[in-house]
Amino acid sequence: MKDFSVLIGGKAGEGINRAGFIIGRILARMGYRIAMYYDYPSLIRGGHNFAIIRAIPDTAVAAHHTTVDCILALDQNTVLLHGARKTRDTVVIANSDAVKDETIGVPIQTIAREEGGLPIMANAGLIGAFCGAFGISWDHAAGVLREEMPRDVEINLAIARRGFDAVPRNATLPAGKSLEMPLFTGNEAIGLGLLQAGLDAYVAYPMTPSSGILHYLAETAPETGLKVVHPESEIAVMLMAQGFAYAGSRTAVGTSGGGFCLMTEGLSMAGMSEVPVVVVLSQRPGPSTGVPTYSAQGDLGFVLSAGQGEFPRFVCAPGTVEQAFEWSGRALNLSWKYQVPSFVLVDKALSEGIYSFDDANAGRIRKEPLPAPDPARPYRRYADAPDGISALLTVPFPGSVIKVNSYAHDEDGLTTESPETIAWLTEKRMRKLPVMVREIDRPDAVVVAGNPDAATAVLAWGATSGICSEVAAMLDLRMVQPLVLSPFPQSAFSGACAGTDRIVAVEENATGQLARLAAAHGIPVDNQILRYDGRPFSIEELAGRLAEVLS
Amino acid sequence: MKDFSVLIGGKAGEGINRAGFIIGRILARMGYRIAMYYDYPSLIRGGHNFAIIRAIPDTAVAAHHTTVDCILALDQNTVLLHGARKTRDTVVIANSDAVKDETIGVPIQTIAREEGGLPIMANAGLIGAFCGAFGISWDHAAGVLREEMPRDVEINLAIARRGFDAVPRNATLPAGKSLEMPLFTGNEAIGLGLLQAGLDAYVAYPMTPSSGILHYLAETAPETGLKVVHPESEIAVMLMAQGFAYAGSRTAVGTSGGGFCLMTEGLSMAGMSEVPVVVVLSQRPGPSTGVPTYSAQGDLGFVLSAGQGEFPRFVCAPGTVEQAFEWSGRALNLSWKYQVPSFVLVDKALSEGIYSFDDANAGRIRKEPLPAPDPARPYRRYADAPDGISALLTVPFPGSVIKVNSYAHDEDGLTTESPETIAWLTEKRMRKLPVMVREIDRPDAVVVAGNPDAATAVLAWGATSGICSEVAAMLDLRMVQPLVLSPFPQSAFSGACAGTDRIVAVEENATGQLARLAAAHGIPVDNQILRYDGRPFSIEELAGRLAEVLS
Amino acid sequence: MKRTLITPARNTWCPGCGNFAILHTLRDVLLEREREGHSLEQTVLVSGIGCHAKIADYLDINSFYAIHGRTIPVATGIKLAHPDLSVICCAGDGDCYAEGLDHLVFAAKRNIDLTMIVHDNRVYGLTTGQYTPTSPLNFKGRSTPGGTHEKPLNPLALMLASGATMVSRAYTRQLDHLRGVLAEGMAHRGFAFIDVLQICASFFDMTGYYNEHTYLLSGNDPSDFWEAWKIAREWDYSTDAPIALGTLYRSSGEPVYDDAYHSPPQSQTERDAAVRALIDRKAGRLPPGVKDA
Amino acid sequence: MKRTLITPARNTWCPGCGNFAILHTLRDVLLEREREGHSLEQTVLVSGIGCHAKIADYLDINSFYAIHGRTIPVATGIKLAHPDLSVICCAGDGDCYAEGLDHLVFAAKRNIDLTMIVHDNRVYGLTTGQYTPTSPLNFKGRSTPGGTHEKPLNPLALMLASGATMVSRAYTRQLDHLRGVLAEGMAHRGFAFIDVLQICASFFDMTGYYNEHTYLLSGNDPSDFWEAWKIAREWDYSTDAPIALGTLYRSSGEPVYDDAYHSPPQSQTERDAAVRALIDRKAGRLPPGVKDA
Ligand SMILES: Cc1ncc(C[n+]2csc(CCOP(=O)(O)OP(=O)(O)O)c2C)c(N)n1
Ligand SMILES: Cc1ncc(C[n+]2csc(CCOP(=O)(O)OP(=O)(O)O)c2C)c(N)n1
Ligand code: SF4
Ligand code: SF4
Ligand SMILES: [Mg+2]
Ligand SMILES: [Mg+2]
Repeated sequence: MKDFSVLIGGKAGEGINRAGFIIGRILARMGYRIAMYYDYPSLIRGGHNFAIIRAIPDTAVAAHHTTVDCILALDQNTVLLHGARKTRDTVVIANSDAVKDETIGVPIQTIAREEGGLPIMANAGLIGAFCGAFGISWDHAAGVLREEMPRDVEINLAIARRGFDAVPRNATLPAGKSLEMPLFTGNEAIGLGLLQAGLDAYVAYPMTPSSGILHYLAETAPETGLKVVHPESEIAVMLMAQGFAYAGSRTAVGTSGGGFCLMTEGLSMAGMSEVPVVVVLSQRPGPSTGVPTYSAQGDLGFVLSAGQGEFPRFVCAPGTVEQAFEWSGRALNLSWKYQVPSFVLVDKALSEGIYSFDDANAGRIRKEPLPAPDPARPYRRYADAPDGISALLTVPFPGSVIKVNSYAHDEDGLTTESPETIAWLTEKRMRKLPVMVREIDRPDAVVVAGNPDAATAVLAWGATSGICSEVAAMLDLRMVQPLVLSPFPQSAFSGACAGTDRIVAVEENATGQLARLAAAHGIPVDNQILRYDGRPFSIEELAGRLAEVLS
Repeated sequence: MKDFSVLIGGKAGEGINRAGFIIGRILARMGYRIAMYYDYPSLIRGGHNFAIIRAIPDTAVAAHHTTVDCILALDQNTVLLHGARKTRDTVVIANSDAVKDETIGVPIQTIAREEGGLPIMANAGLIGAFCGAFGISWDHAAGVLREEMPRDVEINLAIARRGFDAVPRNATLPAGKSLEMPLFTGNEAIGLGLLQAGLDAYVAYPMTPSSGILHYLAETAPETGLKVVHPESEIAVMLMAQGFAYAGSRTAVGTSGGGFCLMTEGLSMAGMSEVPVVVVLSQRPGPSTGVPTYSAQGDLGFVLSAGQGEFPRFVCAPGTVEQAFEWSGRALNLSWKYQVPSFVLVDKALSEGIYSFDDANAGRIRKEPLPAPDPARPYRRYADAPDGISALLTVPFPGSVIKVNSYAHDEDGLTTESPETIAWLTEKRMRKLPVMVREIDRPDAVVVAGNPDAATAVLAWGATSGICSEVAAMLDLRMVQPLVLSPFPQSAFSGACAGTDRIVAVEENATGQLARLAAAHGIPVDNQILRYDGRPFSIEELAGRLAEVLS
Repeated sequence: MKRTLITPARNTWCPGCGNFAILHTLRDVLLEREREGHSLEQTVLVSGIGCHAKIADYLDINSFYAIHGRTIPVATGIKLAHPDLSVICCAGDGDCYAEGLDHLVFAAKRNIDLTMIVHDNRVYGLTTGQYTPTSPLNFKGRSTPGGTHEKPLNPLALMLASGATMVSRAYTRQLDHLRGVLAEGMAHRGFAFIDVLQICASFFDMTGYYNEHTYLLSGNDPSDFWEAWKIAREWDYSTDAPIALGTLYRSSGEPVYDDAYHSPPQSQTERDAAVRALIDRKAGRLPPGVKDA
Repeated sequence: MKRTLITPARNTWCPGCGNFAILHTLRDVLLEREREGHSLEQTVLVSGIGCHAKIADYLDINSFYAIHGRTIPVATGIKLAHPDLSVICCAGDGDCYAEGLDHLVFAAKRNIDLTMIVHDNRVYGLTTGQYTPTSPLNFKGRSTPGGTHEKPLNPLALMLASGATMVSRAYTRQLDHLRGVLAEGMAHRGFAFIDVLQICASFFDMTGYYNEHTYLLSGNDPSDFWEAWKIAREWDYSTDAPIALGTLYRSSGEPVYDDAYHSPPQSQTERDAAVRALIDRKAGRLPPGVKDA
C-alpha cells in the first residue's frame, strides 16, 4: 500500500479537522508525505465535516482519490454520505455508539465516558482504532498523541489505547524512509513565509478562509514579536497597514473577497502614495457571501484591476505550502523594494488544506535591505528616478520631513494639480513596470511539471496546480502553473508553453480567468475544464474530464 | 465667423462656470450649438478657473481649439495664463479694475459697486461687454440674463448694460437657423435620462465629478417626486439602493472611483442577490484621491471586474449629452430586465462639461414593464429559467414571501451549500450573458463617425469620442466609439472596424484600457495616443498627435 | 392552513444557542401582530452575516439576507421606498458594532422607524470565537490569545448619545420579557434599539453570569433620558455589575426620518411632463419655476 | 535657520477660513513643544480629505495625507508601529463624523494615544456645501435643497459614550483658548478628542452665532464624567443654547491601547530561530511551547 487514503467524518464540533491532522502526523512520522482536504459547512455544531488524508511514503502529494482505503466514522452520516468512496477493500471503522451495521465498530463514546474524558475525546479512540487496524505500533501512535494532546494526555491515551486494542489488525502500513516532515496548512505556511522575510505586523479582520493566518500569527506572536491587530473592519485593516508601513513596519493583511472589496480604496491609496503593503487574499466561491467554507478561483480578474486609477502591482498565486512559504516572503520583499502593493492570491483549498512541508526544498526568503537615499541631498519622498523607485525612508528619520499623499503630488509629496507634474508622476509609477517584469519574468515564475516535453499542456493556477501536476504525470501531459500573474511573466510563460499544440486550462471558476489572461498575452487556451461548486476535483474525476476533452 | 470660441477666466468664487453657461445660452438662443469646457482646481476661492465656450451655428460641437476668438478676463491671471490661446484677431476684454494693459478694458467691479450689486455681479458686466463687442443685440442678451439671473435682475441688467455700452462693436456674430437648444451638463443629462426611464430614487454621497447629478436631482425632486438620499457613506449608498430596489423602487447611485471602491462589496451582493442597481461612475485621474476636478478614463478595467466572484454586468460609456440621456435610461431598464448591475461610466469632461442637447434626436427611453411570474405557481424569487432570468417581484406582494440572499441559495432564496445547487446558481447567472449579448450587440452599441469607409480608424470611448469624431472628420478617418463595453458588443464592434487596416486608440489613461479590451476581443490596436494629465486635447493637439502617429 | 412562519431550511445553530429564543420569540410576536391586523406581507426582515443572520433562512417572511455589517442601510432603503412596511434588522454584535457601526449611529441619529435587534453574544460566532466590541476586557479569542487590550463599547450608552428613541436590553433566557421588548420595539415609531444578550453556547457561554447579574427593570421612567443614561452606565459590559433588562428609554416626540418619504411615484405621463418641463426650461421655453442647478 | 514649519505650498483656503487659525495655532503649539524638548521628527500629522486636510500640505512636518474619513486607522497603524511618536489627526466633520465615524468610536473605545482635531465647520467644504452630521436640522445644502430631516450628531456626547479620555471643544475665533486646548490634547496620554468649531467663510459662516453663543468653561471639574456629560448635552448642535468651549472631560487612569505595542522588532537571527522553532515543533522536533493552532 504505497498510496494510502483515509477519510474521517463526523459532526462539526467533534474535532474532525484536529483528528485528521493527528492522523496525518502519525503517518508523517512514518515517513509519509501528506495532503489533507478538509470539508466543512458554515456552521459550528452538527452538520457533516470530513477530512480525507492521503499519504504516500517519501513522495509529494497534493490531491485525493475518488475512493479511500479507510473510513473512520464518528457518526452515521459519514457512512451514508461516503458510500461511493468505498471499494471492496475499504476498511470502515465506526463509532458503534452512533453508527449501525458497520464492519468494525468501536464504542468510542462509551470508552471516552468510561475513561473520564470529555465527549470530544472520543475521536482519540477512533485514531487508536485506526492505528490498530493498520498495524501502526502503539508506541508510535502514543508518541504523536502525547505531543498533540498535551492537555489531559493520560485520559486521551487511555481512550486511544482502548480503541487500538478493540480492532483486529487489517494490514500493515509500510514505513517510508524520510524524516518526519512538519504538516502545515497553507495559511500557516503563508504566515511563516511572511515571518521569515521579516514581517513586523499583521493586521486582519476575520474572514474565512483567511482567518487561519490571523489565528496562527496571533498565537505565535509571543515567540516572534509580531504585532498583530484585529481592528474594527477591513477598511481599518488596510489603512492601518499603511500607517504601520509609513512608520517602518513591514506589514501584511489578510482577507477574502468581501473584505478585499472594502480594501480597494486603501489599495488605490497605496498605489498613489507608494506605501508598500502585502495583501493575502484567500478565495472562496462568490459573488458576495457566496459559500464561505468552500473553495474557488474567481477573484483573479478583480485583483488584477482593483482600485481606481492605474498603478503596478505584484500578484503571485502559490499552489503548495512550499510555494506559499517562499512566495509570501517574496511578495513582502517585492512590495517594499518597488513600493507597490503585493498580493498573495490563494484559495480555501490551499489555505485550509494540510500538507507536508518540504522545508529543505522550500525557498527561504529573508528581508532584503533597501537602498538608502543620497545623504548629500535633502530627502524627497518621491524623488525622481530612472526606474521610478524613490529611496524609501520611514518616520521618524532624523533631519527629514517625510510626506506621503493620496493626491497627485510632487517629489516632496505636496499636492499638485499641474499637468506636467501629474503626467510626470504617472510616468514615474509606470516606469516601475519594466523593472518589475525584469525581476520576476524568470523561469521560476512559471512551474512546469508532468512531462515537460509533452505537446499537450494542462494550465492551472493556485491549489489546483497540485492535482493537475499529478494527473498530468499520470497522463503524460505537461503541467504549466504561472506562479506570478502580475506583472505577467511573458517570456517565462511562453517558454513554459513552448512546443505545445494544445492547452487545456483547469480552473475553479465559471469564466476561465487564467485562460483569459493567457490569451491576452498571446497564448490562447484550446479547452477549459471549469468547476464552480466549491469542491475540489478528485484525481479520477479530473483525469476523466481531461480524457473527455482530449479524446 | 462660423466657428466661434470664447474663453472666460477668473478666480474660483467669481462665478466663471455660471458666466460661461450664460454666454453659452446667449449663443444657443442665436441658433448656435455649444460645447463648454470648464477647468477648475480643487479649491473654493481664488486660484484660476476658466471656461472655453465653443459655438457653431446649427452644427454639433464637442471640443475646443487651441486658440480662441475672445478672452474675457476677470483677473490678470487669465491674461497671463492664456496668452498662447491668442491669435492676431483675438479680442481681449478685461476687467480693468484688476487687469493692466489690455486692448479693451471695462471697470466691471467699479460698475458693479456703483450699481449697488454684489462683487460677484461684476461678471454680468463682462457678459454685457462681450455681447456689445460681438454685435449681439441688447434685447437678446437681456432676455437671457433675465431668465438666468432672476435674483436682483434689474441690478444685473444695469451692470450688463454698462458693460455692453462700454465696448466698441468688434464683429457681428451671424445667427444660426436653429431653435434654441437647451444646455446641459453631462451630469444633468444622466439625471434626466434616468428620470425619463422611470427612476424612483437616487442615492449618493458627494464626490467630484459626480456630485452634479445629486445636486440636480435633489433640486428638481419637488417636480419629479424622486426620492433623493445623501447618506453617511458610499457603502450605505450602495446598500440602501438595493433596499430601495428590493422594495420596488428603481434606483441609481452615483460616485467617482474612491467611492466606487467602497461600493464593490455591495456590487458583488447585487451580483449574487440579483437585486438590480444602476451605478453612475464619473472618472477623474487616480489612483486614490488623485486630481479631483480633472478628467481621466482610468477605471474601465476596474469596473469590468469589480466585486469578488463572477457575475454579468452591463457597462455603457456615453460620450455626449444625448448618449448620456439615452443610455442612462437604457442602463436602468437593462438592470431591471436582467437583474444585474448596470454602469454608466463617464468622465469629468462629460459630467461637468456643458453641451447643447439635441432633444429631438436623443433617444427617449421609458420604463419597460417586467414580465409577471406565473400566477398559478407559488412565487420563487430565483425560479429557474432557460435564460437565467427569474420573474422579479418586490415587497410587499400579496401572498408571496420574497427572500433575497447574498449567500449561494436555492430557488426560494434559502442558503445552500450543496454542490449541485451552487453549480446550478452559477450557471443560472451565467446564462444571462448570451441573452444580454443578443440584446446589446446591435449596431447602435458602437458609433461610427468621421468617414465610415476610411481604412484608418480612431478608437475612442467616453467624452474623448467627441473630439475624435471631429478630428476624424477633419483628417478623413473613421471614428469608432463602443457605447457598450460589457458585455462586449463583439459583432457590432467587428462590423464597425471592418475594412480598417489601422486602428489608433485615443484614451485618457496611461495603459490603454480600451485598447486592451479590443485586443481581448480579437481587434488589436496598432497605435495608442494616451494622455494622463487630466486635461482634454484641443482639436489641433489631437490632430497633431494623430498626424505624428500616422506619418 | 396556519403558517408556522418557519421555513423548511435545516436549522444549523448549536444546541443551546440563544438564537433559537430570538427566532421563536420573534415568530410569536409576528403572529401576535398578525392577529392584531398587521399583515405579515408588510413585514421585512434584514439580516447581516454571522450565526444570528441565519434567522433570515429560518423565519418564513420577506427577508433580505444582506452582508456583514450592513443590515441598516438595506433596511433604510426598504423603509424609504415603502414607509408603510415594518422593517426589522437582526444583526450581530460583530456585524453591527464593528463592521457596520457607523450605520447604527446614523440610524439612531435619523430616528428612522426600524426595529433593531442585536444578537449580542459578545463574540464572533460564525468565524469561531474572536472578540467583538462588546467582549469584556482581556477576552481571549482566536485573534487575541493573550487577551484584548481594549474595554468594550457600551452600546446602550452609545445609542442614547446618538439619538435612538427607544433603547432596551433583553436576554435570551428571559423569554417572556424578550417577547415584551420585541413587541414594544415593533410598536415603537422611530428607531427602536434592542441589545439582546444572546447566549453563545459554543464560544462564550455567559448563562451563569447573566442569570446571576441581570435584573428586570421596573418602575423606571423611560421618558427620563437622564435616568436612562444612569441605568445604561450601570454595567460597562466588562466589570461585574447589575445588568438591567428592559426599556431604558423611549420617547415619541422626535421627528421620524421616513416621514419625509411618503411621496407616491409619478406615473409615466407625469414623469414625461416633468422631464419635458426640465428640458424646456433650460431653453427658456418655460417660466423658471425650479431654480436650475 | 529657524523652521517656520510652513511649507512653500500655495495656501488655497478661502479668505476668512477658520482653517488658518488651526494651522497657525497648531504650528505654534508644535514649536512650543519643540522648545520643551519634543523633537518634531517624532511628530506625525495624518489628514483626511476635505478643505481641512490641506493642512498636511501646509504644515512642514511628517504627514500622511490619507483618504476621506480614514485619518484614524492610518494614525493607529503609525502609533502601534512606533508608540513613541506623537500622532495628530486633522479630520473634517464630513470626513470623520460621516464616512469614517466607526474609526472615531473605536479610537475612543481603545483609548489610543492620538490627538484628534476635528475641523468642524459643519459642512462639506471642499465638495461645495452639502450638510454634514453636525449641520443643524433643516440645513439647506446642495444635496438637501429642501432642508435636512435629521437632527445632528452631538460629537462630544458620542465621544463620552465611547470612552474618549479627553473631550474638548474649541473655536477658531478664540485663538488663545484654541492653543491651550491643542497643547493639552498633545500632552494628554490617551485619546484626546477636540471638536473645533471652525468657520467656513464660504458655505456656513457662523461667526456671529458662535460669538454670541460660546462661552469659556471655567471651574468645571474635567475628571467628573457626569458633569462633562451635562455640559456636552447643553447644546445639541441645532437648537439655540450656550456653547461651552474648553475641556469637558479628562481622565488618566484608563488603559492606553498602544501600551501593549512596545515590543522591539526581532533581528534576522532571532527571527530565523523563531521560524525554525515553529517549523520544527510541528514535526515534534521541539518541546511544544506555544500551543499549535
Ligand atoms: C466584509 C466581511 N468581513 C468578514 C466576514 C466574515 N464574517 C462572517 S460572520 C463574521 C462574524 C460574525 O460575528 P457576529 O456579527 O457577532 O455574529 P455571530 O456569528 O456572533 O452571530 C465575520 C467576521 C464577512 N462575511 N464579510
Ligand atoms: C470615498 C470618498 N467619498 C467622497 C469623497 C469626496 N469628498 C472629498 S472632500 C469631501 C467632504 C469634505 O467635507 P469635510 O470632511 O467636512 O471637510 P471640509 O472640506 O469641510 O474641511 C468629500 C465628500 C472622497 N474624496 N472620497
Ligand atoms: S457558535 Fe454560538 S452563536 Fe453561533 S450557533 Fe453556535 S451557539 Fe449560536
Ligand atoms: S470652503 Fe470653507 S472650509 Fe473650505 S477653505 Fe473655504 S472657508 Fe475654509
Ligand atoms: Mg456575535
Ligand atoms: Mg467640514
